[in-house]
Amino acid sequence: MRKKLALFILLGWILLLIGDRVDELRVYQGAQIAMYAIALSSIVLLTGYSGQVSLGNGAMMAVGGYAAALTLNNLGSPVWFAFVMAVFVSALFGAFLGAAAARLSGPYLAGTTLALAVGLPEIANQFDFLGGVPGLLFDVGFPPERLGEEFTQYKWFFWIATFLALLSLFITSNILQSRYGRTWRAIRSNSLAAELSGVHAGRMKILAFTISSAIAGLAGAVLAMTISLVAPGAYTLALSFALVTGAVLAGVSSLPGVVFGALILVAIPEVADVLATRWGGDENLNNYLPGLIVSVLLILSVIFTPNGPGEKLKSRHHKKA
Amino acid sequence: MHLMSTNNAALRVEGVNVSFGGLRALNDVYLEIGKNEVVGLIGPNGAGKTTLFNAFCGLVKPDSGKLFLDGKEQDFPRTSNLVDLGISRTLQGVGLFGDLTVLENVMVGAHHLASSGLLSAALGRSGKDEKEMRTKSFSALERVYAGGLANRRADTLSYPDTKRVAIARALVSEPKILMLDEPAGGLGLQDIEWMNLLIRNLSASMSVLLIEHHMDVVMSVCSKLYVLNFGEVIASGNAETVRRDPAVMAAYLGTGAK
Amino acid sequence: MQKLLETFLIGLSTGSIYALMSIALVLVWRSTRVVNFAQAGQAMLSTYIGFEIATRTEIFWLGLLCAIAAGALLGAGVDYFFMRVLFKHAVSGPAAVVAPVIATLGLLGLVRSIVGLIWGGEFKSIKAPASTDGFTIGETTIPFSPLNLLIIVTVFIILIALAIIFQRTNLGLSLRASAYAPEIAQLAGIRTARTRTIGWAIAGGVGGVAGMLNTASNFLSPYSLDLLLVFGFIAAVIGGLESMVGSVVGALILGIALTFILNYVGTSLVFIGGFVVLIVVLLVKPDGIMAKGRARRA
Amino acid sequence: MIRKTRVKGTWLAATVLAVGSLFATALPAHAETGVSSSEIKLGITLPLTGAASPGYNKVGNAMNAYFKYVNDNGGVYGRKITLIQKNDEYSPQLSIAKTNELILKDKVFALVGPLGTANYTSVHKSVGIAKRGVPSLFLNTGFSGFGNKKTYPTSFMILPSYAMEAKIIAQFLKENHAGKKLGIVYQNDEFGIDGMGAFKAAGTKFDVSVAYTSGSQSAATAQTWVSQLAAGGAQVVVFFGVTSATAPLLAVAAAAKYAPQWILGSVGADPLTLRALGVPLAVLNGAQTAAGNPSPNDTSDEYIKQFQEINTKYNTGTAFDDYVLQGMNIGLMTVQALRAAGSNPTRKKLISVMEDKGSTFASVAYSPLGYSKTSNVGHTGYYMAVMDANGDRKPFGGKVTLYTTNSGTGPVVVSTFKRPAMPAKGLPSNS
Repeated sequence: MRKKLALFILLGWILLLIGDRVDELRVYQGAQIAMYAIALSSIVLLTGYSGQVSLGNGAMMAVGGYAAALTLNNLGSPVWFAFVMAVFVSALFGAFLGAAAARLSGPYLAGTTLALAVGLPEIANQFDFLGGVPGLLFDVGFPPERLGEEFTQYKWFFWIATFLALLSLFITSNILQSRYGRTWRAIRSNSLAAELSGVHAGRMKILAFTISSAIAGLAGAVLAMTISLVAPGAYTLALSFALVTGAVLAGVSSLPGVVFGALILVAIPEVADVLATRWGGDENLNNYLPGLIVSVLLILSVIFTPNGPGEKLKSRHHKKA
Repeated sequence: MHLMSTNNAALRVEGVNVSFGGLRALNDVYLEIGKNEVVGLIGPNGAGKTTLFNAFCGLVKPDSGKLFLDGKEQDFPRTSNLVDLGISRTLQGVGLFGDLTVLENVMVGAHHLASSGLLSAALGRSGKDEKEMRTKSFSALERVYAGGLANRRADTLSYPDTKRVAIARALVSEPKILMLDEPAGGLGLQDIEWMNLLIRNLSASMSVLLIEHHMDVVMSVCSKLYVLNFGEVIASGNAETVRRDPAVMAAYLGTGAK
Repeated sequence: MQKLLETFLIGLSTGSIYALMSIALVLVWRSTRVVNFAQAGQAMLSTYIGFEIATRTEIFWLGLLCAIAAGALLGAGVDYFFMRVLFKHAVSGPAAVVAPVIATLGLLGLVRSIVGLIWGGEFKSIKAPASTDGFTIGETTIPFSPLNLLIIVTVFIILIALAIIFQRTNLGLSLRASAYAPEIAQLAGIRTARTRTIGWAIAGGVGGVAGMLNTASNFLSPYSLDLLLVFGFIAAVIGGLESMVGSVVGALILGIALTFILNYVGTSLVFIGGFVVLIVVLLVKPDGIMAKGRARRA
Repeated sequence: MIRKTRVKGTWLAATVLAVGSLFATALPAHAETGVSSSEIKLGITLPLTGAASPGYNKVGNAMNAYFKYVNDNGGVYGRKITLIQKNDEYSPQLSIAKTNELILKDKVFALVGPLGTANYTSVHKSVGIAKRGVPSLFLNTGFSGFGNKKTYPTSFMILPSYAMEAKIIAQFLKENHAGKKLGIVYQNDEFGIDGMGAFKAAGTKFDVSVAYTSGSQSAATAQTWVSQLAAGGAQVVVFFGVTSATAPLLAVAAAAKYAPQWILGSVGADPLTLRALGVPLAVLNGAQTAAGNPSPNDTSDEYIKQFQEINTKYNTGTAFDDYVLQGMNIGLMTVQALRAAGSNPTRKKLISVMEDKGSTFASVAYSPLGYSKTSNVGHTGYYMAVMDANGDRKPFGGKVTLYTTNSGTGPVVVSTFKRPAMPAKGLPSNS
């Protein structure tokens, strides 16, 4: 455990160094990668470990984002408390959702969460205190002055996002490696046998939903921070789909993979942009090439390495052994 | 012809009735297992043996019936509470967790032994607990002579090996009553021999209830047999008594036979 | 009273379009055990093709026929070239549960991107095959129009046609048999794989109709059928996911319920309204309104 | 266990490598962002696709057409103008992402004509437009809040504010539709609320008011608007929303034979776009609307004539409508600002010339421009117009009566302002 902690601290330090040496766009993208990494880990925990398919993690993120913004704006609390509330409120939300979800399986759960992803952000349009379409501001403020004049807002976002990502990945990885992670995998594999081994499958599934939602809520607050607002438009169905895609590309059950998945999610639009420009910069090409690349990657990986590229590697090792 | 019931029997049920949509699967079934006793449950296919197991395990809800553990009356347990009551059960289809290692499989069985909660797990403070579970699980594997399999993925095991691991997983919770669903089913002669030995050894520290079709196994390890047919206990007693029972003969050779 | 009536009628018309989408989903689910999220994509591509034909020839019904044909071909193609490959590869491991869902999502994205590349993202509209002027009852004109009526009638005809196929033909028998007991059907000499592909084709054609009718009263864009998919799915779940009759009833209930929410509560609650209806049904009648006591555990 | 660690190691290495390579492509910064010896890079975010896109998606291309025309005629001090358009689908979140790209990646010199109220509010805050000192010229939105020079020191409006428009329409209602039952349909965000506030201040009372959520507009929702309006017996209906909402509103109302006097806000009233969305032009006949620019069909206007020529040559195949006109005009004003900033333009210089000389720029709209050291307000007035059966816009009462006002409590007055003449051939010379 000590070793792992040291590894995470080292990783954080390296990221800080990188953050100092690249331009602002990359720093901003770094913050986005961190945000996606958190969001993807919530799917890894829920789907990859406890075997519950959710297409609605975008909605859970929305809960976290709104909780954070409302806390910060209405209570005038310190920023860190807004993040804590994001985690707490979305965990609560996840517990409720999980209680309903524990009774559902497979397609029912997928569809229910899909409906949630479509419906939930729209609630913001109904209630004035949620700010409607323009949303609510979520302003974590400027970096402390002692960090210097050169220290930009985006670098500040990057620091916060990276710190939260490392923290949440550390905690998530601990949980997944503990008996909880093992139990979830057991339930996913054979829930009857797990129950006979004394596992409360229903309770454990709800717990998975709760934790996953808490993590997603944190990601939602980080997303809100990077764009300084929460709005229905920030938590769309497209976001939920992107997360599922990222999780599959990362290998649904691989926690280290989430960083890779997050990187891909941020990199694909970049790559598409370069390609689109090279192929003539047609407007439609610009708009739809990223989607095309993502879909093709998704389909290929589901067909050829459904459990992620990591899994393929692993099984190859096993065959050798 | 109820047997004399001893008050301190490890497990006793009376008057268990189960029906599925009007179809009676178990009818007024009774059964008793003494401490450190090996009891066999036999009968033709479809007689209701597994249904009875399921009723013990909360997978099927009996319409009526009484359950006594150590002489104390209990509600029929929920599946996930079985282990807490000191009952472990293996499944007919083995039911290992395919993509977990053998050791992890057994550790799931030790789940309820852990004392540390989510918070300490999250902070990486459950190491001691884990170590303890690992040690216990390993010794459970050793008990079924499967220590060498510990790091294999469960879905790479041979069939006889999966049976051992399944039993190890059931053992790790240190049950007072072990319920085995066809432990010898699908095994070769050598493995059956080994299974007999194992069951006898186990009975030194717990009561064992088993469903089995292999008469060799049943006759050599069970001190008492119950015979089910069409959901009713048609005979019970030691192997010899049961073997001579005309009702049993009829059930196996006559109309009830498959 | 008048508002009540018009809300009901428009709900009926909306619901009947949901019914088509939900039937398409149920057909695929029964034959393949996959909730086909790509159904929206297939319907969209078919509708774009129908749109091209309808715009060029100025004959809506020709466009509709082409959309049906395109949808059927597409459906069969997806099953034959995509799902078969998928099931050959993705069978075990932690992703086995999610693989089909995600594959169809990927397919949805793929079709969407292709449509976007070809037609762009602009809103298209088809000249409606019937007047959108509302009917006049006595003094007042209600928003319920001949087009709405035509939609209801068209869907009704298609439902009857499907009912005849399923109840009265050998093909229908094979379809039903393969859905309920594939092994036995196979033993009985039914070519289950081919039957399944036919099921996909029918679903595709029905989806094409849904897309065309939806577009007749609305715009068409690469995203315009997403909601139809979500509502179609909810309708299917209300019906129990297995039953075609159930899904139609579910769709009509949903269509009417949502129109009432729209007219009496507020526009932004429509989306969450669908979710609430779904949750209520799942809690009260977890196996759908047509269930006969089967447990909803996969 | 060992095996597992090795796999993890591979992952980690791959990730670090990938992160590294992504970051390694970073570019060094140069002197004035977006300006090289041969090029000035400008950027715009606007909805090219999606629910709100009809009409607006033409603005960028129209600007581009005008810039190409200028480039072919020597550019600005020898520099070509490049306009980078980014599609934000009218979603604030995407606007932020795309504006970030424009500023951080494409490194544009300035933003021109960014579109959408909610979008720009979020963008300004999130991207830190003011803090970065990025000039943001000719916002394509009339939200009066953007007129706050303190909050938006580097942003400049061009459209009269929605508040001004509402005040002018309120005056018009008082003068021409007194005593009738009034209804209003408005977009429920800053856009519509801005207008509603001004109506309230002007004392206009609506008997029926219908708010719709941006993005929710469709034939189905329009049916509910119409039932509410008809049920309330509204005889005059003001519409304050986007074109993609005007279209279903008019179509559904016509279908239901509900025909009040329509008064369409300037934003959602372009006849060509409405026709493209399936509204029969006849429905528009007699609709009244607030307008700032002459009708795009009025070739007797020197601006319109010149812009139409440019459109034919550089924007081939695109019908010349209000949006194209608006885009061209922004192009024209942008070039004037760039020229005024001199041969070595900097962001600071651009902002200061906007403040000093902006109010004298030539623009197609009839009303005066309000730029100064203390104001970033653009045009300040509207005239009322009526649509004919061809969707053409004719001044109400036969001739243009220009009303001017401000976004606050100022009165609505009839103005005699005479707009500057168009630069020769539409090419600004030194100013």
